[in-house]
Amino acid sequence: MQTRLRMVLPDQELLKLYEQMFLSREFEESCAEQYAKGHITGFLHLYSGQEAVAVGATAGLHKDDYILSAYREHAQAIVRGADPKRVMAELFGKATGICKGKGGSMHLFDPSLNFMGGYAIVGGQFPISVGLAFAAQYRGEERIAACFFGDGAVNQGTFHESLNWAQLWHLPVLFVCENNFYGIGTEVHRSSALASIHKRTCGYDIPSEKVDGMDVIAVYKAVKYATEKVRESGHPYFIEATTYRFRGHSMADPAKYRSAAEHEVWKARDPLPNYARQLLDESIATREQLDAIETRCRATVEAAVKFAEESPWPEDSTVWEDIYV
Amino acid sequence: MQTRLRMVLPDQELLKLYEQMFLSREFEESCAEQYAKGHITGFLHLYSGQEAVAVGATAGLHKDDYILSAYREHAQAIVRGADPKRVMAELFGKATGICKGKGGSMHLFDPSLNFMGGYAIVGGQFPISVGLAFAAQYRGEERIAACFFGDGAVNQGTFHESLNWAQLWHLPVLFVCENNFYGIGTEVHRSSALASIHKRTCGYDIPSEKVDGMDVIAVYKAVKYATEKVRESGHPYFIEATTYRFRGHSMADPAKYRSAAEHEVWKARDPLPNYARQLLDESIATREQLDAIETRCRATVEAAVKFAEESPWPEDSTVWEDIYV
Amino acid sequence: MSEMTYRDALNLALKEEMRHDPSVFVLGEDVALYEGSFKVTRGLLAEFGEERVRDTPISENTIIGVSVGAAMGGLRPVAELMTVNFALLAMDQIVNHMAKIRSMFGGQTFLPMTIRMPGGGGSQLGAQHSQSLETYFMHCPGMHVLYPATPADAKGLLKSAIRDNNPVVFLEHELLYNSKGEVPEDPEFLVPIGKARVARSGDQVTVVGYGRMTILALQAAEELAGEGVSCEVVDLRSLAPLDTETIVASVKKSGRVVVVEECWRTCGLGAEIASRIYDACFDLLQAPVKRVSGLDVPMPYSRKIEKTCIPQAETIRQAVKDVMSGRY
Amino acid sequence: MSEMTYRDALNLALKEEMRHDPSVFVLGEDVALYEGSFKVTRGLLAEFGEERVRDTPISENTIIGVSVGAAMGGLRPVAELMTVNFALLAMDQIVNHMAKIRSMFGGQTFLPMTIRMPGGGGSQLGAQHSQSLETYFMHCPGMHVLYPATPADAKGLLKSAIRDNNPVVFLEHELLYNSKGEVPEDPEFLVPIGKARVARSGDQVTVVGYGRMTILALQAAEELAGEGVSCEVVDLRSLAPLDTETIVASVKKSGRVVVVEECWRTCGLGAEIASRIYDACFDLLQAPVKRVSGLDVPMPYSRKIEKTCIPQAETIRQAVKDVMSGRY
Ligand SMILES: Cc1ncc(C[n+]2csc(CCOP(=O)(O)OP(=O)(O)O)c2C)c(N)n1
Ligand SMILES: Cc1ncc(C[n+]2csc(CCOP(=O)(O)OP(=O)(O)O)c2C)c(N)n1
Ligand SMILES: [Mg+2]
Ligand SMILES: [Mg+2]
Repeated sequence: MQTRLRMVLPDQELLKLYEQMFLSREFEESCAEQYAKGHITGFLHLYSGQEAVAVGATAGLHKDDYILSAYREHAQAIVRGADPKRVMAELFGKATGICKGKGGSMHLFDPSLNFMGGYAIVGGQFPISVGLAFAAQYRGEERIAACFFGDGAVNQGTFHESLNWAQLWHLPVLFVCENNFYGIGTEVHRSSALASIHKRTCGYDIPSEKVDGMDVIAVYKAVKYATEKVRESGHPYFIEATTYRFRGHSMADPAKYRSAAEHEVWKARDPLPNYARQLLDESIATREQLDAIETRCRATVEAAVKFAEESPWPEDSTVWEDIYV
Repeated sequence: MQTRLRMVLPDQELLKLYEQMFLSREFEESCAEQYAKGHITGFLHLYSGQEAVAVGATAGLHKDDYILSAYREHAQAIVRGADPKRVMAELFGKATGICKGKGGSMHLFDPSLNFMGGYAIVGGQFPISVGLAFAAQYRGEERIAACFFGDGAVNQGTFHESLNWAQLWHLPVLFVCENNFYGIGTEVHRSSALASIHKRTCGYDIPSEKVDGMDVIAVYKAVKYATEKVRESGHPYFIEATTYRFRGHSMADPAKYRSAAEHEVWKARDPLPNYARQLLDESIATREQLDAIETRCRATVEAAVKFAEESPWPEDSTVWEDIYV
Repeated sequence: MSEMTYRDALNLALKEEMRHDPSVFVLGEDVALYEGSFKVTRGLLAEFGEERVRDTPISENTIIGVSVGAAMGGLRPVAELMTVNFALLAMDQIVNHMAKIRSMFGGQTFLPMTIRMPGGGGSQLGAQHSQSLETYFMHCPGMHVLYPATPADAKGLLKSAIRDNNPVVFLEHELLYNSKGEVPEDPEFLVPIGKARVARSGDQVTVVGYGRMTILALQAAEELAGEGVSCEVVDLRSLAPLDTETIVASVKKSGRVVVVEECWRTCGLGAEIASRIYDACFDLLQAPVKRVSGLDVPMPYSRKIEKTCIPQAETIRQAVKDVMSGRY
Repeated sequence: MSEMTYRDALNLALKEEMRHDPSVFVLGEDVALYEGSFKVTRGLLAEFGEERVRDTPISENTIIGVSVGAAMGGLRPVAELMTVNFALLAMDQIVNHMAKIRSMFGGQTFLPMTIRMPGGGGSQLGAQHSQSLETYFMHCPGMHVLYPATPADAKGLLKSAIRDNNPVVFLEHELLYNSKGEVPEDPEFLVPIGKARVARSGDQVTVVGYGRMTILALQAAEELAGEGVSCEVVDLRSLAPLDTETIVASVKKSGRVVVVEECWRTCGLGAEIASRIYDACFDLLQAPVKRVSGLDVPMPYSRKIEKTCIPQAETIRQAVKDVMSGRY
């Protein structure tokens, strides 16, 4: 049962969600091209298919809430406001990159946006999120730390240690599991004894809920509700958003472990066309308006690529910089 | 409501439980003396008060089931059949010790008894127990790995990783939490978000149960039932035995964080006199029989001390031995 | 002999040892169905089945702890950590448990287990995925540490590791997987643990390397030969135990040494090797031992600057020239 | 100046810094109510309350991860790991995160955090509780590593660590807690990070030590003075950054060196120091640098044999004599 969109957000906001999802998708697909061309190197994990999670969740958070994620975090950074130019330049390894070319695809960071990083160690961001939430509480700030992670990450020791800790210390952490059903090639029921991930919080008394991660409005509403709970109670909350990545784990993965049939089912649930249809059906946008948004996004991504291409490489001497204060 | 003892075990077995508990207590109290005299050095964690757990649980296990524990494991080793002489010699650091003086109080080990070790890293024994259970299953052996640990250990990442793994791989692991309500000076509700520890297995779908760890028969019955379940299903099982240590965490700890009142309540539940009373009440033993048992235990411990005292120190050259095969 | 890649040589070693001994089993993240992140375990699930080729949850400390327990229980686990960087999540089981259990329990048990770990830098993976942690393992007594440079050694050393009754940390370089070489077909071909290999003979400078550093050292030596400088390249292969004898024999001949290490310079294994050389050859050395090392920095992502942080054939060549000319 | 123990000096440093800066807070297992396993945090809970003195669950990796996050969020965490051995459970957060975050995020953040870790051997705690892991921290760039030998340095260095904007690993020796010395009362007394201290002047042999090894080196030097041998004892204090200059200046005077390290010998910090000395003083050295090291074994429990595995004043004295007599 779908909500009528206008009951949830004003038109402009609803359109912004579409724009963010579209921009994310465009950005990722452009990354794939640039990787094929050899402009982007290293590991590249794309977000295509999961856009509704980052976009819906970010919309449900306040601007001064912290966001942390894993290595599949381009969209999360961009939706939070990171300049696509500087993100693309980072992926190219250029000096103008958001981390000066030191981080790459897996390590975006922008503290001015309270985007506190992409982490490449599965489970590494759990305790760091708890620490940021603690700092906020200690300093009397009204911030939440929103910690994004995958279904594969829930079996790391840090998951357990951090959930226990967050609840024990009454810290404002919002845990968001992006359950795309696979950790690389391992399906969730082959790595988790209890495959229904949101139920795993029972051992910590942390309230949790499952939401359709292909529905941007559902994610938005769930996160908004959850953050209200967190702000009210000062306790953590846990959301499992079920979703799907349309591509392999990284550019190196042809994803042979998934059936075409499974892929088709999820493709039919692609959040972009589905949400576009909703916007049209409820007359929130005309096709022309959506076209304009899409054109704008494409231009943004093209400009990002151009910027990255034309940017200078970092100097060799920079390897010694920014290690110590 | 107490069971009539004879419905549970034959008289000889019931008396053996008493003897094991008494021997454990005697052994520990003797260790305290030897520590005061400077014969035992390092960290010394005594088991006095918790005897019903090791004794009841060991009685419920088969001889070829593996047992692993933490650093408070003298009683567990001795009840399993380790020679008190060689255990005491180990604590003295003598060449005749059960680990040739290399291990000390925290690292008893006797593979001939399937006593697979005392571990001094809180949580270290979890995955090792899972691995032993896997080896048993792989080799088609009908063994369970019984893993003992404290209430403080349940917040380590390995707890989570191992419970998930044991259930996911359907391994015969019996987890036994000896909840003595304190990890050093930290009371369980100050370290665990969900202080009712056996409930923490809900996140792994592992069946669990709480048992009175001051009642040797209750522990025996719970473990016997649990091991039947494990053998039947091949899945893990979890027991929380509530108990109390009458001494500080180690010899260095005066345990000022506990009230005298609390201590009194638990002292009244001391498994030794209580079980003795049951044996007498149900006419399973006479006072004389119990006296004889007690005398025998005292003699055993005295002999152990004498043996340890008279044993030679290890040669310096042994430090290079037994590292590589 | 047949030509194959380093990856295929490792794969063959695994298959042969699994055929040879039913107590050998393989576990790790995505090693079964996915056939390994670097495809080293390709075909194993098909041949040996689910019981012996096991995908695990993402729980590195427990992967090692389970291996420790399984080894104590009579099996020969071959664990794969997807990359060496994740060994940092398992240092408790590696250092506090695996390396100590035999000794602290008075020799009453032993752990015939192997941990395979791909690693090294140069693939633009950033600071958390580009580490060379060989020194961490060498520093801790109680385990062997191997690092093959060639397909033949990859096969022969991995087989020796699996058959060895001690815990072995087996390091593989991600950039070597596609490198090719002749590999003996004999299923009893084993490379002994603890023996370095003189990969190239020469008498003016000794260059000590391991893993990918050996390959770079050989490239440098080849170029230097053209310039009239004769290098002996010693490929350590076994980092622990370290074959000091072979190194010293070479230095006694040459009197000059360059040690190449991919890891961070400070407290890297190069310092150890240098110290052992000084101890044995103090009066013979014509110049200080020169270390060519990974820079003491978290690895940057950008390929432009990443290159600066990792020894290159050119850096080694320059170092040899420095040592020859007495520049230091 | 007032005389106090190493323990009390650390305690005073914590109190002063907590008074000085409200963003400083302390966390760790049993640091609050129990006042620390070694009582270094005595009185903190009473003075600063539950918000700033926090007992944690037994979750070492998360203790460090929470500190990393808190530091990024504007606080100055001072974490205690009950002993350095448990740092092995936290290597992921220490090495993969703490040491890399500033660099891999392009310098956009910094981590003003300190991790205190009691450690060292000699208390009959067995293999899992007697490690000296200083080399692990030194090897990894991105953090400072401090190890005081005296109460004054304990206070002055801990204060500097807490005020420093870089992550600092602060090592304390369990056998030094009760040692006494004069400590400046000035709450602005700071010992600079990165500066070694000449703990005793002499000109025949340089003995380099740190932590408890400095104390043993001084004992040996005292005895040797009676035998007519003049030792200069350099107390490193700061292992990273390492004050190569002070070491080299001393060696230039003496021409002979003994380096004392409590850690395992192979790939221990002694090799690094030796290598740096060779690099700087190759032509001046009268004898190879002698390393006196912890033995490459898991520490045995029994006090009889444990002693064999740890450098003693007597071992150092003998090493100095060896270096003097050219025996090596
Ligand atoms: C500690 C650690 N172990 C293993 C890896 C390798 N690895 C990278 S991503 C991944 C799977 C993670 O799956 P999930 O958490 O579901 O995230 P997704 O990729 O689906 O977004 C693994 C095993 C890693 N980066 N870090
Ligand atoms: C990894 C690790 N962290 C900390 C310690 C120090 N330590 C020893 S025992 C202990 C408390 C454990 O409490 P619990 O598990 O309840 O066992 P109990 O002592 O009550 O038997 C702690 C924190 C340790 N040995 N290992
Ligand atoms: Mg996933
Ligand atoms: Mg307890």
